[in-house]
Amino acid sequence: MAHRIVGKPIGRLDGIEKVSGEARYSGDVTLPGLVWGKALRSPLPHARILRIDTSKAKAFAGVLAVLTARDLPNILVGRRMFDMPLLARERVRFIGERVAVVAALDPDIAEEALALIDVEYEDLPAVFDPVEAIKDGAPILHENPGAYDGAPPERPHPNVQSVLRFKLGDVEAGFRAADRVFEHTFRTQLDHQGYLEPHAGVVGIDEDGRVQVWASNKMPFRLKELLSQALQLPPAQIRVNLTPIGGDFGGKGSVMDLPLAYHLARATGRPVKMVMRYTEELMAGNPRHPAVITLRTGVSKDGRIVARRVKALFNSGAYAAFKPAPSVNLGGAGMGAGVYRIPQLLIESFCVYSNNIPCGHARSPGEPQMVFAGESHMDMIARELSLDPAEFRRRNLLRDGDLLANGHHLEHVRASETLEAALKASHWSEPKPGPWIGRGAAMTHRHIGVGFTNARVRLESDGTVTLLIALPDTGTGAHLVLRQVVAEVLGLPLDEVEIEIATTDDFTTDSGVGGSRVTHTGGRAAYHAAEKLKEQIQAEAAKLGEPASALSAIAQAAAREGRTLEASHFYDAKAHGAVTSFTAQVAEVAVDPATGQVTVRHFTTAHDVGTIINPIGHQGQIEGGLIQGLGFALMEELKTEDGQISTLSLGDFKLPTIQDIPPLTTVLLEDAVGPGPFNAKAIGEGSISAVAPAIANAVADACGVRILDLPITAEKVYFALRAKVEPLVPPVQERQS
Amino acid sequence: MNAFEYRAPRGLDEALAVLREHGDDARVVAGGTALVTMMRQHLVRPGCLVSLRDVQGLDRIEATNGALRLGALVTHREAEVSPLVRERLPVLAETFRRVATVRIRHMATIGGALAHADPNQDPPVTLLALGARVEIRGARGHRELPLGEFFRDYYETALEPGELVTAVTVPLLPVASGATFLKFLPRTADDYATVAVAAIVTLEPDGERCREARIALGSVGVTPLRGMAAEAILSGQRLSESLLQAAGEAVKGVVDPLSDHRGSAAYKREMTGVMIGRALTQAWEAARRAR
Amino acid sequence: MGGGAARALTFTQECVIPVERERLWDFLMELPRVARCVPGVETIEVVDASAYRGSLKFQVGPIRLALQGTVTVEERDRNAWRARMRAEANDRRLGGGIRARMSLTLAPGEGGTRLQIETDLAVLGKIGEFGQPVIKKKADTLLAEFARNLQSALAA
Amino acid sequence: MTRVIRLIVNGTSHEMETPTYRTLLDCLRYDLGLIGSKEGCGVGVCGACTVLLDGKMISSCIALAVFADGHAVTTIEGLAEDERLHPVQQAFMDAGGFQCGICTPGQVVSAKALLDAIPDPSDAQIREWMVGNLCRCTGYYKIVESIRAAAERSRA
Repeated sequence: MAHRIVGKPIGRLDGIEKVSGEARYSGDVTLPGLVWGKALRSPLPHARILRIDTSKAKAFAGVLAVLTARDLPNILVGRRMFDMPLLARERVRFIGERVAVVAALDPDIAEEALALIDVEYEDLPAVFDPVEAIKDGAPILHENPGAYDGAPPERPHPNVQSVLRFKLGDVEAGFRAADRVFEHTFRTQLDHQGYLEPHAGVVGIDEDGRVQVWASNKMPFRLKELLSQALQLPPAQIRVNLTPIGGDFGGKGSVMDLPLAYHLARATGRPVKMVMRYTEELMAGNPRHPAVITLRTGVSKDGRIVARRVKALFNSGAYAAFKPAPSVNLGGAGMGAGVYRIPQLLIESFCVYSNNIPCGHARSPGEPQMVFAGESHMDMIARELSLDPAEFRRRNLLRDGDLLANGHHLEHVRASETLEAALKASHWSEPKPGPWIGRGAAMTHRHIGVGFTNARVRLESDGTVTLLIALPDTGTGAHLVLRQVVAEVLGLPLDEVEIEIATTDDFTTDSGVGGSRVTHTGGRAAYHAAEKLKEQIQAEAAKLGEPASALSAIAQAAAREGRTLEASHFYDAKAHGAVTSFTAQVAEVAVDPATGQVTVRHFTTAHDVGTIINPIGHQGQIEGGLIQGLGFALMEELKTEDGQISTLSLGDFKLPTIQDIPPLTTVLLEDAVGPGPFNAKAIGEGSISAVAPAIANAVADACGVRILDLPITAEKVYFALRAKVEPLVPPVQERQS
Repeated sequence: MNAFEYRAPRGLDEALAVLREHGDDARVVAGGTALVTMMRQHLVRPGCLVSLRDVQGLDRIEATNGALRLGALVTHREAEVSPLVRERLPVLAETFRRVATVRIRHMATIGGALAHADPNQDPPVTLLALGARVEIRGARGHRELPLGEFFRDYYETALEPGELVTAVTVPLLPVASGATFLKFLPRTADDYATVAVAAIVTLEPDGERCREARIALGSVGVTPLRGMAAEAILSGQRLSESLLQAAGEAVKGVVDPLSDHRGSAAYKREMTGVMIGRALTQAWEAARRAR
Repeated sequence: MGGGAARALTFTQECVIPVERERLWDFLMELPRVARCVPGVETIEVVDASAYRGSLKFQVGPIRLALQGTVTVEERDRNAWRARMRAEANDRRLGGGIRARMSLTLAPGEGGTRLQIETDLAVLGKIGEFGQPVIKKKADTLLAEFARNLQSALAA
Repeated sequence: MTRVIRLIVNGTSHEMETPTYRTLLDCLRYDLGLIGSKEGCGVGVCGACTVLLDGKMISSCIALAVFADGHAVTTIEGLAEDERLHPVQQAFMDAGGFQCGICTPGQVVSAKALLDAIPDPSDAQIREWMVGNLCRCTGYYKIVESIRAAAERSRA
């Protein structure tokens, strides 16, 4: 069906404040008397705190307050499992854990004061590698994790935070029936989300004693709940004010420094701003979990997968606090099944405590790790079976009615169409342009997110319409999408629909941004609210004998009777539907045999999408996610040595630059059935996960070298190439835990 | 950052006087890209910061007999785009072009880069191969040092307390010479080099045999290094795979890299050999064309 | 996995001191005297039989460390000719510090006694944020110089 | 220690007393309330703090405010002319050259400086000039498009 506004390539009208520098992010918020908070962090991965002397810091000119755990209530915080103290109490468990906090007149004074705090530690034995952490006799991080609020019951080892299982059929029977069985183990690195806005927040207590919060947080209502728990205040006493967020990618959903800012505000009687330095982000943010993943797959003679067992160890670091899922695990573990029909399946995912930085959610949590392992494994099996990797995939792709690992059954499956589209666009079957050049394919799929959103639309007296929404702007362009939806429904030009950003006072709840949810839940909430308003308008028009298009006349007539035409809708999508979005990607790489350097010559990405509401924003999500996937594949790594991260600036932890992006071909298979407004699907997390395996498979195709651990550095490829001809070579750089 | 006194003298003598006055407690700053960053990290805490930014006469690029003279306050960007440098020493302009990003090149000065003596920087490599000399002013007057004697250790130079770099003089290439700078960047385009090499080849009149080769290596030791052994192997020889192999092996013998985020010591050693082979090939071809 | 503070790589220095094992042992067991052989040591005072307090200055280019801390002798095994000590020092102004575990072993060697010093160094906090590899390299050279000073001190 | 400095910011002269340790970025943001320039990496790598000093783009997070004493500074707030967006700003909106917007002021200021220097840049020139401006949202493709479009618009 043809739309007026939906599907039109409309630029970022919502961004005038952003291009003009007027947009106020949390770190830009200022209030009268505002002071700065800074945290002192542990230099040791595991130690007992014997003594903290803050007297010198307190005496430093310009310092207003210095707090340690002693000055705070003994509260544990988290997003789902509550195991992290506000400030370290008696014991630190990772390098970068907060042990004290200072409020001062400016950030430099606050940082100077930190150096004046004396802390005496006593080392404790530490453990860093997840495999070591769950052995008998490993140092224990938390004496009784089962006692923490939100802790899942199953705990095979005290250093296990959570276990997540996906089971179909009888996997052992499956292996017995298999003609051949293949097993490979993969490792992925610690990686930061890379948003350029470090965590920032301002907390003030207003004259009514209400706690006013401005924070780089994408879930304002959940934040309000979490703060109410952390601060022991009734929710009504907290107001979260929405600000634009300078990049999220999964990382901006916790309370982070806000409780400390609150206690400093209490101690100083002033509003307090806390902004992490980027070094602190890299040392103590909540980065993507590193993983050790073993896949064991049984196949039949004719190249069909009959059974698969997957074991994933996610190195979660010192606390589980940053994981929001009820499982306190990573849903991405389910992608151990890939995009394939696997009758007998067992996936077990363990999140493990260690004396490292606590990890959290990052764009499609757990999936880039699992898809790298799974799609590399698929190519390695295809090679063993002397099958074209594309053909091996074809024979095993999901079809209508098949089950996902989580038991959901699928409809409208377009896995094979998506694969064929990517193969065609990438000239898969054509000869390669030269030696040391290879092609690799990889696939994944991503659910369309669920959750709940409130929307309210109001007819203004000038005939324009305002959409009130409490979804923060993380940059995806969702606000523009929602305006397009409302304008489409009401038959208005786009510039007659405005967005008004709500606070947590305006609605009762909202699941916020994340999980490829907003176009679906926000879009449907806005759609239905607009439909309701449309009915009111038509009724009013009939009463007045005016055409329904005479909006200002209708609004003014209602106003004269003291009424405002307004409609709200609460949309709540509980369970995932039977539809997901498939992705197929092909990388063409060149390997320099003398250096091992990998150059991506061309990248093809194909997506099974629904109705595209804003093509520019949609393509932006694909491109942004894809380049994050490229960084994950080739260069990004938070290097740790015994819990100490050594890449503590963007000079050492490298993100892709504008000179590092490959030529790109995008293929969109539109007009699928989607649960969003106008049949929309989701795209935000569709392009990141298959990039690394596509590149790894292309490297193997180009030079016969299989890299099992990310990132695929030139050095790893170089020494692996050398190892093929010479048995004795220096080891590839020591693996990071 | 800590609180400090800021002084911005307008003349060199005044600057030297301020340095004398504050002694060990003073730090010299020009572009600030290295020092201010370290001050922000609380690694350097000067009592007094002496800025050369307003000192007159240190920002010129001039041709002296057979050489180019670049004042200490010339920025990397100015050296990169200077018509004089591009025409007389294109390899030097190209080297500056490879440093970090345009924004940083607008800030960082040549004098600052030399005094900072970070062995991972690019320009010192090419300057070393070109046989540059550093001009130094101090209380006891003026002195000059070959760059090879100027760098002493990580971030350590031959500068005495109270001394300043005022300029660097770079001899032009002899006839029938070609020069190449290669920066190996296996990660991102804006990274520090994993290995950086500069090679200069000067040919005999026959246009075939190498009269003289000069090789310098960056990011593979505590200072930029000369590949003298390799230079000796090359002189008098014709270009051949085996010759490049031998030169590569020779440079691997002199490097002493650190393992870091840009590669293990073993990998950097291997890559030095590869890069020098490529640089020599390019320099050799350039030398042929230059005849 | 590894105990305690974040570890750096372990350095090993070896040198032959032209004196017999007993004499070298007795010398080494008197820390204040040994300390004078450590480049940059400014003060060293006795706390008790096995603990000492001292300060050391150490420079990496523009970065000047003024470390204050303690050295504790954890093991004196004259039968095995092995001693183990632990040094902890912080730089107040920079906000960071170092931890070192050193193990000294004495064995008969060509024309004297072979002294082996194994050091396990950790660089913490702010200091650790600045090029770890560089500081390790520096510490390595410092220990080598210590071994040389020891030689000359005993040769005298 | 403080110092009285004079900055000409977006054409307006400001005289103020500022601590010597104040970065130009903090001076713009906190002393002058120009919050458009952002601090990302804090070490001159990411470009979110890019401003023009006497027309040349620099990292204001590693420049001291005193460095700019008596000089002209152009920030993102100084690009639009009486409510009319600069062609680069308009192009970033039309082509979707930003998402979260935190790097955008730096991107736009750098792109403006590029077009001032090279009115009709090739894609290679765009990429070389913009390499110091990191963006985590867009994957850069639409930033290249935006700058290309701005160049065309400026020529028209």
